[in-house]
Amino acid sequence: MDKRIASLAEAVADITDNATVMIGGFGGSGAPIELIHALIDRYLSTGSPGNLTVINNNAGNGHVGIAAMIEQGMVAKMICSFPRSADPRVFTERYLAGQIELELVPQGTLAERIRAGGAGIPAFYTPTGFGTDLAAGKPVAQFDGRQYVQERWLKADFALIKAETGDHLGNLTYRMAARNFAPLMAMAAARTVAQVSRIVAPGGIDPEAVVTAGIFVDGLVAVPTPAQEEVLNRANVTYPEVTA
Amino acid sequence: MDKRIASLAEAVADITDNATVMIGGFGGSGAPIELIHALIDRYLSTGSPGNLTVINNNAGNGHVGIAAMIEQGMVAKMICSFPRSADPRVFTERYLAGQIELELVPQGTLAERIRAGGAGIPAFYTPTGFGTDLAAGKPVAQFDGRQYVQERWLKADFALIKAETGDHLGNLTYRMAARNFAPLMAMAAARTVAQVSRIVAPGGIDPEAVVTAGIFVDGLVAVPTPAQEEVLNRANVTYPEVTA
Amino acid sequence: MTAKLSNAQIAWRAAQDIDDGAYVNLGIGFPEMVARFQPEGREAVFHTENGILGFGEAPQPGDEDWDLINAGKKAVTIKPGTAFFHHADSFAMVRGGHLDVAILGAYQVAQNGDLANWSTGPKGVPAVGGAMDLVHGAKRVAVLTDHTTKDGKPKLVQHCTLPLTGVACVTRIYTSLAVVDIQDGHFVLREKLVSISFDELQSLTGAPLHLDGDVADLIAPEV
Amino acid sequence: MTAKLSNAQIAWRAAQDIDDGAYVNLGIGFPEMVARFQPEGREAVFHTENGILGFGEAPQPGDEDWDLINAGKKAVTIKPGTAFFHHADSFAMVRGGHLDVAILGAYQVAQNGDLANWSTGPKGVPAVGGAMDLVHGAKRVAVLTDHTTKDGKPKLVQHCTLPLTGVACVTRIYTSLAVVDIQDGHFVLREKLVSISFDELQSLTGAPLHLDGDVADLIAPEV
Repeated sequence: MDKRIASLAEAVADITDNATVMIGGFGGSGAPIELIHALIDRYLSTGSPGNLTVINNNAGNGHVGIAAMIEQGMVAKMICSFPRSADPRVFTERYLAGQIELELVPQGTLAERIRAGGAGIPAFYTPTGFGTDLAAGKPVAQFDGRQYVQERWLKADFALIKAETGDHLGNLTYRMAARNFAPLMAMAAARTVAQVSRIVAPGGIDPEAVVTAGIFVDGLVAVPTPAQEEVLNRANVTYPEVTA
Repeated sequence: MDKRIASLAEAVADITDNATVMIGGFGGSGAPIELIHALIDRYLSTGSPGNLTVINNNAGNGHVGIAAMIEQGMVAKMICSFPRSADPRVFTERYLAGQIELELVPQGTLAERIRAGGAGIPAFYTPTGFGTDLAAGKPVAQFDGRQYVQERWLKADFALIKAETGDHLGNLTYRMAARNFAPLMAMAAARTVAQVSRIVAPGGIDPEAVVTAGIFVDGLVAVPTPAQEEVLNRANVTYPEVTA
Repeated sequence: MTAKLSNAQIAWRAAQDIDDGAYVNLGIGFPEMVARFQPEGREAVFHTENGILGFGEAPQPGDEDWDLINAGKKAVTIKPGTAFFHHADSFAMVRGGHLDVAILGAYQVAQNGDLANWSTGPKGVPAVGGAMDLVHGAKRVAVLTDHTTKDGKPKLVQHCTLPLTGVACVTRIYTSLAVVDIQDGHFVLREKLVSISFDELQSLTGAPLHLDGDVADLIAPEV
Repeated sequence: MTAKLSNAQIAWRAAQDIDDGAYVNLGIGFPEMVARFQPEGREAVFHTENGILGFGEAPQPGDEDWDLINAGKKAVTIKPGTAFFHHADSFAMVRGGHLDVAILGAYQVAQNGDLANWSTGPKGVPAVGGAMDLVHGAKRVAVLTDHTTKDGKPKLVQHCTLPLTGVACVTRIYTSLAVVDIQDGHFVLREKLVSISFDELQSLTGAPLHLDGDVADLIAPEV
């Protein structure tokens, strides 16, 4: 078995119009910038995939990554917990103009809904959000005298994530807090592609150190020196670069 | 902060009569034999703790570990998925004589109920067990056209687990498949004590390699060369040793 | 007495349907034999409930490490690419539909796919393990079984009389006489031994065997 | 104009109530200042929603690693004993009741402990982050806030008029003028600045301040 994919373009080739796409990362940490930009390249040259639902903790920052996807008009809906950032203009303008839909989910509920999607748990109860606007219309139930909200699993057609080391079987490790949502999204998507800084042969990752087991990963593509969203934004980078 | 405990006796001193105790391990792998035997020692010298509810995947094997607890009469109820083993006589005889209660739970549901207890999820839905005797009397619900059973979280007063390396803050790693239920039980018990083969100062475990974060661990005690239940049973060991 | 496949031959037949790179869980006991018969050039990745993916064969006697066991508590080995994880992650793989196939034993299978394989009734000590999770997780749930009980009663039945493991979960049955799919609430005969007639097979089966295209010869080598 | 504590002084006061070895989550912004004021000889373990337990102070400018940030997207550092984990495990720590205290900002706190701190109404882009999880997880949920809004309106109120973050969740409020507990649906005054009278304080508070034993002087050093 060898899940390596030769190019970023190939890695994002299967994503269709109207797909739901989970994208790893919390702010810039763990954002798979190269996969996202490959998807933008495809959209710019073919007009597809469009009308996407994107699941991420945030809604983009500046003019790279998810913000650039939104800016290009590929995203119909964001499911996230915190659509604010240092430079949230791209999302904010479209949201206030009614051009993009927002499903706001408390961060822990977002994580747990994604895990539930990956773990075959169609619904669960959480105290989070009870009695607030974000639980409006959701079933509630009492357990041991306390009130809880019923939340549904969240699944996706694709997950695009960033990892540190991957082996040919798709086993992955992450780098520090860049781990965040990626292991959950890998479980919850029908097809998961990871960009990794380093690809090793099976056996190159200590079996104890595997964070995401290969069963959750469908493809991996090497990006040896990935860009960091935060660094791009501090340098005011726009993707794609505006050429004269 | 220093969560080290000087002795096994001290490590199990807080467990009270009628307590619910989660005990890590799947068969012999991960069974915290020394902690269990320290608890038996305490019971034999003080008559306490008795009337315990024990949560483990199995119900003991041979005459050591959980089987020895049952043999000494400390256990009123087992919650487990598979109360069979190479030598299940201790549990079997008491069960058939009506001297010990059994709550049989499918293995994945057992794991998920314990995780739910640790994660603050009071109930969840699973396809497992739907339409079977083990779901009798449990609420059912339909999601997306499929039937599911509602299961409740499982918590405990104490968890006794076996880990490989622990630091003073309680961060833990495990050894191969000895990991099994331990990370979940550590989350779900009000007080978790781990026996570890090696104690290191903070910084002695790579932050990426921590499997159980210290927040879930209340105490750790060094057992540098732990006994392996399977080896004891193959040598027909009985605990405590019968002396002439 | 009709000629029939040995357990090893049934396991061999089931192994032929496992794709290269498939993620597979083999039930304790008889189904574990499937791992021995992977066709040349194909390598499945085996999952065990207690937290290992991609484990290897049994170690040499004396080389066992009892922290490295499978769900049947037998010693296994690691291979390049093995991963360890805890029980909740392990059953996320199962319940979340990530396994391609689970292969289990059976006391009875009903024509709608109901499976009974964990309890022979109220006597004795009940034990279920991971079977109830596996039958609702894997994309394909296959059963290996003798076609009849030791005293000749059908194990493929109209309705299970023994306690259920899962409802409408089995997709294919490999027996000592035939390969039978579950389709729309019916048994559909796919393969049978050349030495047994359709009528004989039907007489050993507790519910109607339907036909959907040709019935192939069930052929397994001596293994 | 009454004398009042600065934000740093409010954070200092809150820090005095954190035990050695406590597991603590500090909300984005003003509450993050609490970490600076840990009393001598005490060391709390800080949790951040994005998957770090036991992180250290901000790095020197230029030394930032943007894979090592807190929930406010600010760069942090690791310390001996730091652990990384994914978001579901991180919120298991929160929701599962494993944090000793969460310290958050507030727009309004009601006398029954209702908190409003995520939305000032239907205008603009709503954003909630982890606040709704934190208020239902930590053993103690403390709020840091100016006692009144900039235009002098009470932030400690009978009923919140802004969208709720959580129902009956706050246990203690550290304000610029006082320390107030929530007990049985009431505000209970624990400490107040010496320079303000009870009646003055009551006039700046939107619901009755109850007494339960002595009211201590609220004293904070210049920080």
